[in-house]
Amino acid sequence: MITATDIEKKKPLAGLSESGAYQKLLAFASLIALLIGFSIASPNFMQTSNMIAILQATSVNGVLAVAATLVIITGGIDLSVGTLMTFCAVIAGVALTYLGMPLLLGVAAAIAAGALCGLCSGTFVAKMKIPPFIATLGMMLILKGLSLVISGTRPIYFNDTPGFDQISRGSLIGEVFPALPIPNGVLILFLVALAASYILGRTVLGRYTFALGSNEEAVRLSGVNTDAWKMRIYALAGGICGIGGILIASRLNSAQPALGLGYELEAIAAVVIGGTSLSGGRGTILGTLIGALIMAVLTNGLRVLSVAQEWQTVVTGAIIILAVYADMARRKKAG
Amino acid sequence: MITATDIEKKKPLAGLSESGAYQKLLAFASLIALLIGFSIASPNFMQTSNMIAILQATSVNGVLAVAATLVIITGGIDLSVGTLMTFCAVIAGVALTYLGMPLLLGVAAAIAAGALCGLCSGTFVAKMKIPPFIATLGMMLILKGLSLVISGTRPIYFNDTPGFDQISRGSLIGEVFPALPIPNGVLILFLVALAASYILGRTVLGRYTFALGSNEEAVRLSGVNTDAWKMRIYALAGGICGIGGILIASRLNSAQPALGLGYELEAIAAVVIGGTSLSGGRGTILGTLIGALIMAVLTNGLRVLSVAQEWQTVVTGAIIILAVYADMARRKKAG
Amino acid sequence: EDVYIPLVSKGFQHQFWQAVKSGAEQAADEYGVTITFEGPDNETMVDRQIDMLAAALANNPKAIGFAALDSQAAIPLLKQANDKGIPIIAFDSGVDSDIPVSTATTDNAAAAGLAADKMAELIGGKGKVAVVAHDQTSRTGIDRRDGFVNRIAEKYPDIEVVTVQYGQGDHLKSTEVTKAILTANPDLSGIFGTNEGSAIGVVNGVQELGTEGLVIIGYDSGKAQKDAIKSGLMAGAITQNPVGIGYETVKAAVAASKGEEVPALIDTGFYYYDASNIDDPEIAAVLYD
Amino acid sequence: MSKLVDMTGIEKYFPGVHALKSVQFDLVPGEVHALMGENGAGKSTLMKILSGIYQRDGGTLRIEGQEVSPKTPREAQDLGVGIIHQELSLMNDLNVAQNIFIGREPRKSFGRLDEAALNAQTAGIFASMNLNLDPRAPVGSLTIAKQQMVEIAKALSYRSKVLVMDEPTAALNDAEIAELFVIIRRLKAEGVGIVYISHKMDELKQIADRVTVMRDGEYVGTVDAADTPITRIIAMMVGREVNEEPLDVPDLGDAEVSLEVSGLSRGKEIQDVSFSVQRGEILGFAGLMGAGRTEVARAIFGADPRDSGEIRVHGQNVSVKSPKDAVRAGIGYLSEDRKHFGLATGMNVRDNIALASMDLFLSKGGVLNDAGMAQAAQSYIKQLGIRTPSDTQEVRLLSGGNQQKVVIAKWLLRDCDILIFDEPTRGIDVGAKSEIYRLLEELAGQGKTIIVISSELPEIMRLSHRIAVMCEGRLTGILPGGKNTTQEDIMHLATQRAAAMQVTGTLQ
Ligand SMILES: Nc1ncnc2c1ncn2[C@@H]1O[C@H](COP(=O)(O)OP(=O)(O)OP(=O)(O)O)[C@@H](O)[C@H]1O
Ligand SMILES: Nc1ncnc2c1ncn2[C@@H]1O[C@H](COP(=O)(O)OP(=O)(O)OP(=O)(O)O)[C@@H](O)[C@H]1O
Ligand SMILES: [Mg+2]
Ligand SMILES: [Mg+2]
Repeated sequence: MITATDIEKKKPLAGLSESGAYQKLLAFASLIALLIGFSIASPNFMQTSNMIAILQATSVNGVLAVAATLVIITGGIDLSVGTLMTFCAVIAGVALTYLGMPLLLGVAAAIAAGALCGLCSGTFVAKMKIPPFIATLGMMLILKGLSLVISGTRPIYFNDTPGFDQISRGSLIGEVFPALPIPNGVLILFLVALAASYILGRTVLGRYTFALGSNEEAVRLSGVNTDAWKMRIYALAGGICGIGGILIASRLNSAQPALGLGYELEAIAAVVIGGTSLSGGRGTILGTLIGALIMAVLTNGLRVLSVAQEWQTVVTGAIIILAVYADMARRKKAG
Repeated sequence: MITATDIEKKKPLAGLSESGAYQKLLAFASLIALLIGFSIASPNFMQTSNMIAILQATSVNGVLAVAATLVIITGGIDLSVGTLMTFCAVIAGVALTYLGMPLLLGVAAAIAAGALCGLCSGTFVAKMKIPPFIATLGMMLILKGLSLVISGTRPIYFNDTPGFDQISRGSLIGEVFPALPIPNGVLILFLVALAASYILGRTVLGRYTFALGSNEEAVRLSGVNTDAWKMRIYALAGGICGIGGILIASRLNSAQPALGLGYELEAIAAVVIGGTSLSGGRGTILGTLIGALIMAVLTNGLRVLSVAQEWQTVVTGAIIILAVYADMARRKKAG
Repeated sequence: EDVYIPLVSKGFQHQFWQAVKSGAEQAADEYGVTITFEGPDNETMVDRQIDMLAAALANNPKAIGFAALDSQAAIPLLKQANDKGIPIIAFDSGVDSDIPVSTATTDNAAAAGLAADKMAELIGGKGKVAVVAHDQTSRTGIDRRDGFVNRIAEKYPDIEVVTVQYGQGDHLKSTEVTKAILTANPDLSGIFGTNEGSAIGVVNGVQELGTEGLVIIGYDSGKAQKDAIKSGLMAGAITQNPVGIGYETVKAAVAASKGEEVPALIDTGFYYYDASNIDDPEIAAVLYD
Repeated sequence: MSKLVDMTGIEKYFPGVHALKSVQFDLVPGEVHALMGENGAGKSTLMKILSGIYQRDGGTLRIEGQEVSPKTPREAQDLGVGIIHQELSLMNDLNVAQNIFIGREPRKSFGRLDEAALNAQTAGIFASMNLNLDPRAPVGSLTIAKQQMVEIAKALSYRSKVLVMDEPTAALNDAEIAELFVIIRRLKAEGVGIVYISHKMDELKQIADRVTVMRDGEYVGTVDAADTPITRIIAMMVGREVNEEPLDVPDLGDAEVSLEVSGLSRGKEIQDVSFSVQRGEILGFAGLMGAGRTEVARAIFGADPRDSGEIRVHGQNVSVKSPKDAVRAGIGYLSEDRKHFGLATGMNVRDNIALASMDLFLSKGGVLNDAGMAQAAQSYIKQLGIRTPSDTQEVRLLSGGNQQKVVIAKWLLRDCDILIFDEPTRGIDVGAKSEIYRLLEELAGQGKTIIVISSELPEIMRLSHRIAVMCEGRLTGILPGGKNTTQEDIMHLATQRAAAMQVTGTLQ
């Protein structure tokens, strides 16, 4: 009676290809279609330098979207990713420029600050039972204000920290393969995505992330300390936002304390376009990356085409809807 | 054996007091606490003119929050309320100023445009099965762009439409009771809230709004055309945003085409602070009104206290979290 | 008695507004008055600014400084202030009304025109240029864009403005916008960035793409922009006198609150600065970090 | 007599599952036609095709002679087919009356609701069902049994010609089942055709006219209920004989007391409950619906807070504040409501089985040993006969009974010393049921402590070494297991209400 088919078949990294490589390949199709469309429309689009520019443009939003994916899979939502990123950038600025810490320590401080703030959100959600929307909306405002307070409402420059701007702008890959000067920021995004994928697919933390989003009460009644795990997931997401803060600070070679509002919607949009369900329990990092790329290609392509700003917005909105619709329709067909 | 106890007892307006007057009274407590706190902190706070300023500030956000409440109770979310409001304001501007329509016709056109856009979102969600977050995010962008396109990226002024600014600024109440010059905008908010409450509590549409959010599949299995009803609810919400558009246009005596981004989060925050669950199935209009008032009182009070702007943001975030926490704790105690 | 003067501005977090604020605080110290300085998150939030004005009125101020996002929208409240005998000082851009007793402002259109002249001069009177603007609908955004574009159209027939794109004054977005513009127009000769965030974004984008020989003209100051000018990345920039605007506004407000006569228009001026004159005392005084 | 429903050659495929293989089924007016089969045999799927929820992939469906293909539940309703679903499908935020009349609310002009008529009509239906329930009670606050009654009331309100009941009695107690049978007989007399799905074999003789048996998605045969012995029907279902061994109460002597509960109280639901269980013992908990058995179990497990009471495990006082503490102390609890409290339905079988035992599969740095999890899952799939295409199938796609087995597997894997099973065989077929009985006895034999809560008296009597009986939150007595205790003894204790309670009467 038992059908022990493919016990031996290794399950691939769940985070990356949970719901079947096939489907992800299909989600990929919207991205390819956009790339082809823009290439035809403008000869300037398909240049190496522009492709790298698109990847570079994906890096910050991609990292934030990865953070948001984790929280969304638990069935929550994180509106604070954008201002938390800024807050961490400011912390890095304070640590490196004002306190003169060594580079690595300053970076670590920023990431730790991110994880700590994530832990706060997680505590609000898990222990105080505040709906994630409100908890992270509150955090978004608090962090926005604190960034201004701590920085004295002025940008903090990293001129005294040589090499800081190389974190995002330098290119280790380019040093090895000069033809492919992919900036480190992009490399970091992929490393973060790989790590998050691994955590989601292969570790207890990841398994509980999905389980919490699927049925939190059932998990609790299985003797799991759901509150503690949820807090860990939010802290992890916060730490990833900290990496995002480092990336943006390094790219701008300064911590801009007023930035970050509105980034949360873009990040969440990337997550949802990537096929992660806002009701929790399912989602993939690969999908999120594709979602972030779709957004970046769209924005870049329309700008390269010099479409009037107001029409850029209209077209972006329409294509987001269409991309998700196409994905839905294909999934339905795929069963 | 049947105990048909007080079947005859009239149920109060469900939308307004669904989950018990007691609980709502408790949610009210945060608002009162804020009012008392600010009155003690600043003698200037409790002036009639300031109270009216607070109400006036609530009117637009309140109307949008009412619209968002309807959609949220179905288990959806509406990110387009802000830009839809602007779009409707622009439509009113085009109708009244450019086409020279009579006042009432122009107002009707704006509301109809809102309902139509709501219907579009509803169609995306119900028929094309696009997640509400994406469908309304797309609409938000489309409408933002279209507002700029239609208006030629310029404000449209209503100087040729005498009386238009009185829709929001005038005071019918003030004419009757000169001591209470409550602006019409506030009156309209209350009328909209009453109507929405009635619809939620007493009509089929309202019943299905709750039912859809509670268990859509069960409703469908009961033979209800869930898609059609969902589209109607989104259309209704859109129409209400249209009213919001008239209110803001009249208040500014102009249609400002770039306005509206960021308003959606404030509206949704008011809804959630008011106790409506983002997972759908439960919520009240009264709660939303209280939520919107809490936000307005908070913003105004901190300004009157001359708190530094960066700290205003921090305190607002903290108080939003605290207000919802207090509400949660009280509810838990109330059982 | 405590003299309270609220300033309701168009923005808050941007360095330009922070410089206005510091000028205002300087004057407040000198004249011994209390001020508050507030502005919405971005320049589209017309109604939020009105709410701020309403809250300011509640505190019974002696005078109000006001930088209107939209003059018309504010008129009822301005009337209310007028009825209460509270003088209004407009700053940054004027208010279309005779209520303000004084206006401390820069002519943004003329300043952007100067940027166009400098651009034309530096690229040799011909070629393609682009504009990275900060806002499509706000008064400052429109004036600077149109001031630049119109001057080019009027005076330099061989120069073409190939595109105007918007980065919301967000450094990162402006960077991406710049890169897209350069991708689409590899033969570009110059870019004008209409505020600090836009200008820095242009510099960033050019740096990241490694484009050379491009003339960048910026607007406002700030440390990054000053560094870019000193290092030659940026040819030069227009600066207004934000500190002066803030200072003059409060000064006029204090005078008006005492019933003294104030000038109807206080032109705080604008300057073009580049590596050659950036350290001149006259210029250095109006720059901020 | 003309046939109401005639299904022939019905085929249905799901990804990876051939759920129905040329199945036939027919129904005449005024009969109760029982549909029997093991978990996952395809009963629910067949009925979902009849009621327009699924579309068939092959075969013909005739209703009153007309070939039809209902595409939506609405179309099926219009054809006269009503269904009570196996899984509750109610709107928890709405009240009882609103649920029953969803889609058919009495209206006034302009889409206004006539709430008074709605409540009155609902009260009428309840009266005809002899059911005591407030039409305005929110459904989410009702017990599962009450919710099931609401589902039944809803189906009745359609006045269908064909009424499908998919395990309507799974959550009901004997008294309620008796009431339901009265209703069914009345409907029968009115000429309604009823399809009746149940795993409770004793109900067949009471109510069914004909029995159709399915196995593995195939049609096995249709027999007359009155003349066919139950054993033969069971043999048709499982393809072999199932022998019920009688209960053999072991003498535990002075075996260690592994769980001792004293003075457990919480509000009105639990009032001063004390008992103890020995190592190797199976303690049954009997009582009427709402007696508070589930509440006691949840309180012991730390799922709900308690006002007072001590819990001692192996003589040690343990502080159980959350399920985590309970599991750490070696207590496992299998909830009666698998959908809400037992399963992460969006996850696969493997993860669900491992959910309570992740620490067994941990290697360095929190990395999971997926191969180990797969192996464990596979072994339980085999041991419990869970019907699933693979251990990576999502649990929500399994049949109800197989879902229940997944929950059981979860707790078996956890290997707790003390296991509380709340309605462990709800929705489980006879074959699997006796497997589970054997399993529980085996576990007890291995020295585990077992508490079984069940609303089926035969099950309690079949399993329990001792029987604890509850009534309205109080433990009214503990009876010895075995032949000497009769159903009457249990019912006597189960209805021993406190004096004060008898006066107030109506409990809701
Ligand atoms: N939507 C679906 N997708 C995939 N497989 C399904 C789906 N629905 C049912 N199945 C499978 O079809 C088979 C028949 O399921 P069905 O629910 O009809 O069984 P059942 O006879 O009602 O069992 P039970 O007594 O446990 O309720 C099972 O193997 C089940 O896993
Ligand atoms: N979710 C709930 N909300 C409100 N009251 C509840 C809820 N669940 C149970 N109750 C009430 O608690 C009491 C005990 O119910 P419990 O479920 O423990 O009984 P039980 O003996 O396990 O019966 P059952 O056979 O229904 O499982 C009853 O009065 C019941 O109505
Ligand atoms: Mg079934
Ligand atoms: Mg129970």
